[in-house]
Amino acid sequence: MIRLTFEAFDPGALLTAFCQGRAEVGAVATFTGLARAEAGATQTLELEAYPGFTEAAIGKVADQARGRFGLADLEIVHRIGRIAPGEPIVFVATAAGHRREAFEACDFLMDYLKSKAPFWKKEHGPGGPRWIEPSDRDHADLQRWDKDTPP
Amino acid sequence: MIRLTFEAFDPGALLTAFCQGRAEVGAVATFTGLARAEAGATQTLELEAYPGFTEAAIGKVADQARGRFGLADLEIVHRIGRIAPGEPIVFVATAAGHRREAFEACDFLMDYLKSKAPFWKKEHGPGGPRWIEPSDRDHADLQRWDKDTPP
Amino acid sequence: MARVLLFGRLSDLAGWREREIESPFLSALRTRLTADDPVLGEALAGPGVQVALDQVIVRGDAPLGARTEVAFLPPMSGG
Amino acid sequence: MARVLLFGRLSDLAGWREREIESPFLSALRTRLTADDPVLGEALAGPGVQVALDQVIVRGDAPLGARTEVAFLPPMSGG
Repeated sequence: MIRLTFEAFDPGALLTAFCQGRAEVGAVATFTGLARAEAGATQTLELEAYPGFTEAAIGKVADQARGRFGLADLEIVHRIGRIAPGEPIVFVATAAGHRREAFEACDFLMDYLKSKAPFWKKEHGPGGPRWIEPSDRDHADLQRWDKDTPP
Repeated sequence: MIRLTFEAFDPGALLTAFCQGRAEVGAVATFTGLARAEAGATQTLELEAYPGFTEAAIGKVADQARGRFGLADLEIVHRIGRIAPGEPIVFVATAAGHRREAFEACDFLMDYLKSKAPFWKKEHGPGGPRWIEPSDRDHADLQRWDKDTPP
Repeated sequence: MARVLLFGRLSDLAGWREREIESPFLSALRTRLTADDPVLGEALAGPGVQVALDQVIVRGDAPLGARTEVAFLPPMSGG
Repeated sequence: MARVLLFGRLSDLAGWREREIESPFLSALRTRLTADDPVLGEALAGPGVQVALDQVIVRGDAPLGARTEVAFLPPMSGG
């Protein structure tokens, strides 16, 4: 399931639900991204999505992850709108037969979500609002997955 | 925090608590291992620990992970005793400034917990109880971390 | 009437997020937007800005239907 | 009296998990356990079986104090 939400969400509640009834799965990996205060530099983060387009783009990469890592299931919840420091921005859960696939799929999905997914990000700090572009590290992380991708 | 428990636990409740008040952290990775039914081959899993010794051994590796990956925090909860299919066996959470370190630390800790931690594992299946040794894959997974460990 | 959507810094720059504009082609729409607001027009043609028609990314010119949704997407930052 | 603990398959094999045994040395304790139960004695000397004295792994022989905890640990399986 892929979901965008303007409301604050609890990653723990999502994990509890995601683990229910999984007697044949074995491995569940999750990642939770929390808004950072950056020692006062960021007061609020604002994320914009393109409703429909953003979910569809994430859905395509989720399908890639399902196939590539043989996932039994996955869930992605992404916050949009204004997000206070310490609040969850993104939650990704992956379920697989073995932990390696669960970890790698979660990592792969996060690299995509953090650097390429159709979001536009603004930080509201003491110096006023500022649009953020993906970091060099985000791009480098994402390129790790390209070397063994079929052309 | 490292904890062994005879009681069933909810990984989601642990994640909720672990994410509280982390305005400066950014990245939380978790892994939850669930007991597999293996299509009826395993009815119950039984895990034995050596109280005190087991926590201390895990604690040493947790300290390595803290230093090696620069973790802000970590939590490990491991079930002992009899575990029914679908129930969580192990929960590991790691908090770091960037997702790469959080993922790698979680992966590293799980490789240790699954193959080397002081537990003894018995499966109670239709053919009676059977002691389990770590799989070749568990050993191979663990060796991934040795190549860049200082001697 | 095409429904024009601006995202990220583009809507901040333009001072609007959504507008109905009559235009038979994407190229004509760009000309019209540039005439109204040269700074926005330049930003829309800037590096990394993509255009989606009815949520599908297109390159170059394209005809616009009566109810086409035209979205201008600056470089995506990820979440 | 040393407090002897058996873990994993060793306790299944012996039919007990914990026993108080008087012995001045680990080697003497092994001899004693083997005399009582040769199958257990062989298993305790088997490949991969480690011994911890007061929760610290030791190799070879060692003296045992009046309240030393002696744990025989078969290969650890992980969780």
